[in-house]
Amino acid sequence: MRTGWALLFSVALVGCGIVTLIAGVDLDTHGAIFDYAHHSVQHTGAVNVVSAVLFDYRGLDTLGEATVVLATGLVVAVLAPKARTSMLSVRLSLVVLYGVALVLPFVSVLGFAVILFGHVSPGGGFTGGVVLASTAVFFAVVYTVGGQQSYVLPMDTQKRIENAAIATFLLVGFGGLVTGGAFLANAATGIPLGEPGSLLSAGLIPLLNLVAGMKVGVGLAIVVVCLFSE
Amino acid sequence: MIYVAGILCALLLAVAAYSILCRSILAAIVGTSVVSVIAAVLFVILRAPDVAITEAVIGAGLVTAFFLIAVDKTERE
Amino acid sequence: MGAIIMTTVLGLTGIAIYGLLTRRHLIRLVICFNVLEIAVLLAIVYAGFVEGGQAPIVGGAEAAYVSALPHAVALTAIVIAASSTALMLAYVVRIYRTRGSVRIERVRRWRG
Amino acid sequence: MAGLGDSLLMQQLPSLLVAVPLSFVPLLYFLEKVGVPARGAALAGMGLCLLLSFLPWVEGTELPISASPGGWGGLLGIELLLDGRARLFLPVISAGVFVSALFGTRWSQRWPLSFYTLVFLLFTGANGLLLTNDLFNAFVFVEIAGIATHALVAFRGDGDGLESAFKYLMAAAVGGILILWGIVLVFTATGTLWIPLAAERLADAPPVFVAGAAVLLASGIALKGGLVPMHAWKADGLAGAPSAVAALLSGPILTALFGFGLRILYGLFGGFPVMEGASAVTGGVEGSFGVLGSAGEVRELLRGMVFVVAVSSIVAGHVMALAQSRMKRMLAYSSIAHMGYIVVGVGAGGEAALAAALTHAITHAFMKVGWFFVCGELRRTRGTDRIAAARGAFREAPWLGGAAILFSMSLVGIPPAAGFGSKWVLVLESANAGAWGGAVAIAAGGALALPYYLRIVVRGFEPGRPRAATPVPWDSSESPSCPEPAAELPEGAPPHDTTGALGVRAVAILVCAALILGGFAGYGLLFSEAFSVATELVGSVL
Repeated sequence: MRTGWALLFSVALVGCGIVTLIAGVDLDTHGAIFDYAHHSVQHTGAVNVVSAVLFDYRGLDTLGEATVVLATGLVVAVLAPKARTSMLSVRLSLVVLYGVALVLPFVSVLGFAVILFGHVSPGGGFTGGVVLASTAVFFAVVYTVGGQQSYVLPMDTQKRIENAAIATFLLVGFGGLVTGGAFLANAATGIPLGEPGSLLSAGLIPLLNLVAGMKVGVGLAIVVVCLFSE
Repeated sequence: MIYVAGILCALLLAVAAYSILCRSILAAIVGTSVVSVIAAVLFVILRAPDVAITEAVIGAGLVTAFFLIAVDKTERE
Repeated sequence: MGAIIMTTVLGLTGIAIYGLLTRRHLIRLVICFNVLEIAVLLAIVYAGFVEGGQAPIVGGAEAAYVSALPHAVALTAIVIAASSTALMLAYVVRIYRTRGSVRIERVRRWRG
Repeated sequence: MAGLGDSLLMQQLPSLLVAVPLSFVPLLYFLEKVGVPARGAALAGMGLCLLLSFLPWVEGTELPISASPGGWGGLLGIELLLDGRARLFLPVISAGVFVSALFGTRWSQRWPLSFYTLVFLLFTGANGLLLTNDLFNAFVFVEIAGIATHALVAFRGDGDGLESAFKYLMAAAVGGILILWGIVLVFTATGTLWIPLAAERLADAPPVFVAGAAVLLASGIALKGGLVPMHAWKADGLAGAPSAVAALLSGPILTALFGFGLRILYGLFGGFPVMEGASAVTGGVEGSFGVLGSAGEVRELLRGMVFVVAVSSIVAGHVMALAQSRMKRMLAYSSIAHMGYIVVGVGAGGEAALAAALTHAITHAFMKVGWFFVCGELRRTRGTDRIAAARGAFREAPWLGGAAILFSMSLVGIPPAAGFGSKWVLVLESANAGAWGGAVAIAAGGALALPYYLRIVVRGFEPGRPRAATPVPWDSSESPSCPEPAAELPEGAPPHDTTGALGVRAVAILVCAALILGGFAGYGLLFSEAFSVATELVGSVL
């Protein structure tokens, strides 16, 4: 009975959507979107337009997003019991342990590379941060099976990094407010934009990328470790 | 390219339906992971490399890990 | 291309909503939420698609680019949804600890 | 004060109103490392934010103040716009957050840092939601506020709190996705996220598309606000929350959500036209049978739906509230009904009804916050929020009883309380605008509400104590079939502190009571301010 109604409802919903589509909605309104690609290099110095939008044009969204990750980490940490009760119930073979140990350094380097080259190639703070967080998953899975956690950064250090990262983000914002006339201003503060496409270009964007990367990486690592220790 | 997209979309729908309807919760989790990967490939076709990378890393990697941990900590049915 | 993507988006939405209405396993509900979110992401990214456009990495030559704004929006939405998922799962695990089940009918206390 | 009007501070006030509460998040952490107690620092920070929120009222301030983080303006970046609507609501949000933080002693004693950090995140989200003029940015702030709120609901860490939090989270997440869907539709149709430009371009968009976006956005906001078809989660979501948090949710968060809804309604979709003659409900039904042609017909249809939602919210909210045996659930259902009142005022169209709705949003915030505080006090002394357990509580603490009577009178709409003014004007103006159904529902709502408040007050002044004199730590005896594992209290934390802190809590309650009385005395002033805001909103459309 319930299933039937749910099915009916879902089909009706999708039907409404398809009718809307057939009703002759011209989906080709893309020309109306502001053409960031032909202005971003001049405005921000970033070759990766997505980075320019994320960290310069719409910096407040990114700050908000980092805040969401911080809140998540905070809540999960509050929810998790202080004492470690159980780890994963899976036993890992020696091959997996050593294999992960071999891969780990490369994954970490990849994470930092993705973060630092965020303004010139696909990727950026968030993606790289998640790659870094996944190293935390590896650590937690591989090296804490016995219940010891010595290889993972202590929770206190993680929180310190997280708060320092968001404080840096805000300081950059307030700096822009004082020198550039707008919160989170980049080029307007007078910082040199550099040669587009090089590592040290795009003004404050690489710094914000790094900060966001640390923030997201550490934040999600906290979430993972806390989920593990539930 | 449009055929590739069509096939991927059909696959996406099929896997999504499977992951919601199947009995095993582990199969469902693997299913969402596959949904994320297919979506990431679609993002590449839509010329959104940043979104594709992020979706692959988060959707197929991290969120799947979250799900697996959660299932491991609760009952499996 | 538009018709294919939009049909997929609508189909995914329908599947996810059906799941949200019928499934009784809490983790399954979270999975439905994730599928719903992927559908929205596809719609967002498609909103900036230009037939024959290049990926928004400026490479010197004057060319038509796919719009970058929806990509940035999608990235933000992905991270937010991942955070929400992590939170939901943390609650599910805690609910399992206190109530001993992850099925809605056995977890619910309050009615009316 | 000369020169303040065009100083950097005033120009960048919208950015600051978002950034300052947020900067207290890391600041509290580092201050605690240095040894500064989190509670003191947090209350100081909230005082600062309260001060900032009153700055737009300084003489000579020219509204609207527009600021753009990044300095790119609305088209390229994000615009934060402080208009009359935001100026009216900002102090309400800040004051609500401040008194709730003042009142929330028990939970803040357990985890002071986390508690106040989350409150600041909620503050940031609410302020940002009110100020932002960008669709996606609004979604981000909705999510920040949402995560902070259900985290606070889960704060108690026991089964009830978690169940509430999970329900709240599911509702918030699905509501967020609905809002995001609406945003995607608007973006697909217009190619911009900047609300003024999107509104301009929506005029040429196909009406079906506009209607779809409006329905999605409206249902997302209604789900988050708990209007009728999507109200099921709300009572459960509030019932398990600590009282201070329940107050935060029904005061500041609902106010911010209402402010955002107004911006969407008037900024994006052009508002409701003033009604002509026929009743709105029948107009809506007729509209739905005809072919959706002009944008005006779409609006009429939407208005019909809005009235159905509002009236059923009022009726269902009050009837369900009557049936409850616990105060928090009762108050949650009463909130649903009051959201219905506000929506009637908005839907009726015209400046006066809208102004009445604005004032009712403000007064409702304070009276509901106050009632939740009373409820928290009862819970502290009695250990539960069951109505039956309140027997004799007001006899022991007459000041509490007096406050409860005042808040009840305000919620029902009896004269010497602010709720009377806003409700009276709401009824008059809705009837004036032709929304007879809505006006009758509001008037009847008061009659429905009277018995359940009266019940508590009478019970409170009865002599004697309830049979279970010893307070139960966590009232989880609802269904004996599922035994609750021992509530996990961290070592050293009393289940509820019967010592100290009463002074601060009493101050928080009395502040609310004073605001309610002051709101009655100064209702004319409040209404005239709201009227100018309403005129601005309606005028911005034409």
